[in-house]
Amino acid sequence: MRNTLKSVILLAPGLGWLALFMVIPCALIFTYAFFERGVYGGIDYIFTFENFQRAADPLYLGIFLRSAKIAGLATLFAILLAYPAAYAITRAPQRYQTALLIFVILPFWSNYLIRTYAWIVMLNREGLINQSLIGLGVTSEPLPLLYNNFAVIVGLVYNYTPFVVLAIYSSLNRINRETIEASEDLGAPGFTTFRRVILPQTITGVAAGGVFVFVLSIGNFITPDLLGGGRLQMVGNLIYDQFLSARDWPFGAALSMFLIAVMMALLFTQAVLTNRAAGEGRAS
Amino acid sequence: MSTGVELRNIVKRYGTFTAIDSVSLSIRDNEFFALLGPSGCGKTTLLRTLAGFEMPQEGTVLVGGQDVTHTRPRNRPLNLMFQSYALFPHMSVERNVAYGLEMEKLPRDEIRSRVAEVLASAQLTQFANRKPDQLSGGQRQRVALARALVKRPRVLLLDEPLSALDKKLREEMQLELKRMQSEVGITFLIVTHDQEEALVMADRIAVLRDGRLEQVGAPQELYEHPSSRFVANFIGVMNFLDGTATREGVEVPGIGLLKGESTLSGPASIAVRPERVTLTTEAPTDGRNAVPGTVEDIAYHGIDLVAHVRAAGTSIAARIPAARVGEKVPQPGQPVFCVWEPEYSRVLPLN
Amino acid sequence: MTTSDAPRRTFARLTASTACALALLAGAAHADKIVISNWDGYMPPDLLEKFTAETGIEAELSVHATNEEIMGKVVAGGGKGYDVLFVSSPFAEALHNLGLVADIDHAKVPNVANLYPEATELAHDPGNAYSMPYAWGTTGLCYRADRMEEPTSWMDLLAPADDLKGKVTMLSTDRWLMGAAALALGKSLNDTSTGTLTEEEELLIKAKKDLLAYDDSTFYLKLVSGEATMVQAWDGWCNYGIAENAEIKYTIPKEGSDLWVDTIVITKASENKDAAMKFVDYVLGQDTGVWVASNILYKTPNKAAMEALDPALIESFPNMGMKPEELIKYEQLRDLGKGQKEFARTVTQIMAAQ
Amino acid sequence: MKMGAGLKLHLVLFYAFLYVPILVLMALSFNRAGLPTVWTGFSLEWYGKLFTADPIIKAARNTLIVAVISTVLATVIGTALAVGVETRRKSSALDAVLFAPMIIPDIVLAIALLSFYSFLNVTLGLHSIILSHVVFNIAFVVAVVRTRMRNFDHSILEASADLGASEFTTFRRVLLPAIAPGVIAGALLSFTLSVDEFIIAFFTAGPGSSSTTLPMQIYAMIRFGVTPEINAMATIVMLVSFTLVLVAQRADKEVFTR
Repeated sequence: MRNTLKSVILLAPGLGWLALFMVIPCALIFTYAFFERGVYGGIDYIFTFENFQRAADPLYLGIFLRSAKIAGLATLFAILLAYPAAYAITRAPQRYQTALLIFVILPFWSNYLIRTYAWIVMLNREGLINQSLIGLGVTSEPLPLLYNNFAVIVGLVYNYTPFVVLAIYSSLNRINRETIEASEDLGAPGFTTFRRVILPQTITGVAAGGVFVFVLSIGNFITPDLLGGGRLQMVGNLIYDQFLSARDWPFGAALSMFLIAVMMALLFTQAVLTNRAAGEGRAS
Repeated sequence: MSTGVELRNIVKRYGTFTAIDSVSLSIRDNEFFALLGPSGCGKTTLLRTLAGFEMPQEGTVLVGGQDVTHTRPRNRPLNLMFQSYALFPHMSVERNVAYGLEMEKLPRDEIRSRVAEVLASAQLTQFANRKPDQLSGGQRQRVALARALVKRPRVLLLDEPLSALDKKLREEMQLELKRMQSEVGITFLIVTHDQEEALVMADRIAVLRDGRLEQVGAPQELYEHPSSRFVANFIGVMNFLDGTATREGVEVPGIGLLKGESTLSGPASIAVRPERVTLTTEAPTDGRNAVPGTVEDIAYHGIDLVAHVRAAGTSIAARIPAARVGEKVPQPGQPVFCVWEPEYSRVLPLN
Repeated sequence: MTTSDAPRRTFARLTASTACALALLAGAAHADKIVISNWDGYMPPDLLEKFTAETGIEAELSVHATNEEIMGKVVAGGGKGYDVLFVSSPFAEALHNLGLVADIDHAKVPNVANLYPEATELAHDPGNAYSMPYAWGTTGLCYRADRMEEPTSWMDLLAPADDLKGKVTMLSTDRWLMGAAALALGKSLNDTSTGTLTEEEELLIKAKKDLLAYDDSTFYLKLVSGEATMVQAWDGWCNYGIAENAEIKYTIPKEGSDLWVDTIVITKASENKDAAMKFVDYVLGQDTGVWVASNILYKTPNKAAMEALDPALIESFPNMGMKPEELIKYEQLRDLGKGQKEFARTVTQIMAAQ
Repeated sequence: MKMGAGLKLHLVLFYAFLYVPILVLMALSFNRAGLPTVWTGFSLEWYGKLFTADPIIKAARNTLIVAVISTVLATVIGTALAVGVETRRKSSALDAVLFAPMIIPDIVLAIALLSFYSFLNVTLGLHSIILSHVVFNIAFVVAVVRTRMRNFDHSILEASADLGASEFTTFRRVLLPAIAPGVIAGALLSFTLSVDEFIIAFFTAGPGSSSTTLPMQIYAMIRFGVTPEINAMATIVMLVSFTLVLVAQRADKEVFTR
């Protein structure tokens, strides 16, 4: 009885909010997926599965896969960049750690569009990077750094890495230092200690940060729009275009449901793996 | 003596698993009582049921004669010292200790003086402003104890309070706890899997096995008169020889009748403590029990030696006090007789 | 006495502030205020102030980045809260077909007389029943005359010479992107037959390899900075580049152009239609027209205004001098209706091609 | 513990990666031509323009209002939700609902919310943006706080109850301080995301400039090429947040050293 009451008090505002401002509105939109696009862009209430059949078209599946690849690469680079940085911060003297963390997050209190735009300035033919490379004699012709997958990935990594640093830092920080010393004591070389002792204990932080980057990347449309030169479409752009350019809400809704299903599956896999890792941790 | 705590027919099930199987127990006021058993026997569950963190499916919990079965933990006149100590990491030692008194809404002055008093008696005064992570294990343990004791509960529940400490500190703390208990005059109920700890500290011990009560009694009673092979084995070391019980003792195949007081019949064991066994080179003729065998090895323990003798297809341990070592030290390989008075035999059911 | 008064005063203050808060929540439902949504910077910054000063009607500006955004918003919200929208003609047409825009009462917009006769016969809305043209023009090639010869054909963009590879951009808005291919192939801009779409698709996928980017917002800056040498551009927007660098020129390829028309519509949901019409009338006035054209550097279909323009302006921005009879011969983009689905798929195909 | 030379180098390069683009923008904000690519001389012109650009100032104010209120609401509601979820039996359905706001494409949520508000005849304005931002902010607060909750010793909650504290007191005096770093991190994350959010804000904003937020304004502006005022604004935003953080750190060392 009393536990139920406590649960209700804690859960009701949040779940109520999500029900009212997410579940109901989205349910409304998702029903459109079963109807036809009106001639001028509205909804014709004629029941159909056509939108789902269209979503299974190799064209759209291909975009899904490519988005997953780009988001995956962005995630990978973000982790590769963030992990050593987070690790270095945990090894810095205690009194500097907070400052170091704040400096990681500080740039992100400006604005996403501005930060993305900054990379246009950095990467274009006359930009700082090309100028420096030419100045150093690395290349004589400016390299095409902008308006391609590379630029998109750089943009995504730039915008999301700080959050990965925070996630990994907090999991590194919770490690019992003695387990590291124990490993060293048992004769493990530095990298082995990292691989077999530190990494497994921080894998939940890595997973949390990684999923964050992946999820925000795959649905992103501003970065591919600005840095990809409109050249490649990620699934975020595709859905955006269906709702706005093509004014095909039913098809947009069908694509969204598909994307959500894929990501849900992904998140559950992560949750299961994390729980298993945590379970092993407890058992040992 | 009045009854401090009484448990009546407590049953606690998790799904199909029965953690506590109809346990009844009464603990007297000012008693130092131990719940002893191997891990997973349900002793912690029983303790948490008393504290109010577990709700039993059946049974009644009485404290000082009052039914508290459905009382919230915070309203029970008992306090729990957690195995992990559960110190609030963000509060200083002083704040941790004051917390419970603040919950009672006591005047600030009283809180201050009671905290100071308990910190002084736990020798923690100099650490009052430290955070738990700046303390050693022993200090943390004392903070946890002080935090519970400052509330002056009717009963203090201790969940494996010494398990995180090293052996020497543990032994010191055992005596310390015992002293403190007699000083403050509070009922202590301790949960432990360490039989030595229970024997040293407790006035009475309840041995639990698979959610059932095996035996309750004073340490000496449990040691000298275990009611089951499980209790005999769990407390101290015991030699067993299996056979068939008769009125005079136990018929052991290949050896014959070993005498002892017996109320059983059918398959049974005859048990004897190693310190009751003496080794002789010749068979006794005075009616004492004797089992022939060969010395396997001798272990030196400082205050005594333990000889393991292979006899009747099993191994019999015999303790030889160091004071007697000078006379005749048996050598490995030497044929000997394990000899004891029939009054030290215990006849126990096989299982 | 003072003590007994105090609570009452507090109470009065509380009710007053609650009422204020409620009024805030209820939003600005003033009777005499209109809300206009336009592209940022697409009308002179003090236009609204002047309008209010002249008519006493309060007006507020809301900005949208693209036709698509404001369209999505108006469709989802029924246009509530907006009185006047600036959108391109195919979108005006779709809004009309969806029943979201109001008919314009010409009696309340006397300045409609200022329009060129050609501007009252536009294909999407002959007679200006529901939309008034605000600006119009062509889509062509904007290029750096100091770095290349004048381009003559759309194929110069779609299959650029070697030294132009990677230095050209096309508009990313789908209709104009496809339009370049349609014009190059001699097809109608509104043809959504499968054969045409396939041809256009092949041509554009091939062209994609040589592009720097698809860009419909910063292409003129790419010319100024030298990143690009030639871009597909709306004439008025090319003028922003010309203003920065006189070596930038605008030309219409021999295959022609579309006639794009940015229009003003009044939402059906508007609660102040009379005020909205007054605003439309105000924008169509001669003085306003002159001042719009010379500030945003787009041609307006406002005859009275265009004829009163400073000739120096036309000299600096030659495309400002194009005559309506030249413009009207180009085909207008129309809402694609049923053809939109297939069209959208083709665009996706092109965008997704590697 | 010591930091190896390799790690140190990585950290330096990492900060360079984070800051060089922003420093370049800052430098450009003083560029007379205002062009992103060519330096044409020092000028404060763009700062002048920025401070006289009414819409930008107004939009910045609106953004701050939205971000602060939605962060406060989401932090309170989200923390309660995280605690509620973590102290009861695991439920996949519940997890799915909590993940959902993070993975529903912005545009879908945006159009869904606008359709919903318009169906209910809700007047749009800053309040409708706030209501909408709370949705995804809750999800991120919950995610961060739950991670924190999974790694702390739950017996301290029982200890508190055992010592006589009510559930509310336990929540306020033991649980909340113990998960405070998670709550603060969640709040910072929501604030950051809310300040940046554009699509949902655009669709749920009321008509007119009274509910235009900065990202909406910037997005509309960069369609015409980035105007150099934006560089100036980025510079100011950076300097302001930098100062705020320094002041806050001085004022309350506790919060940051915990």
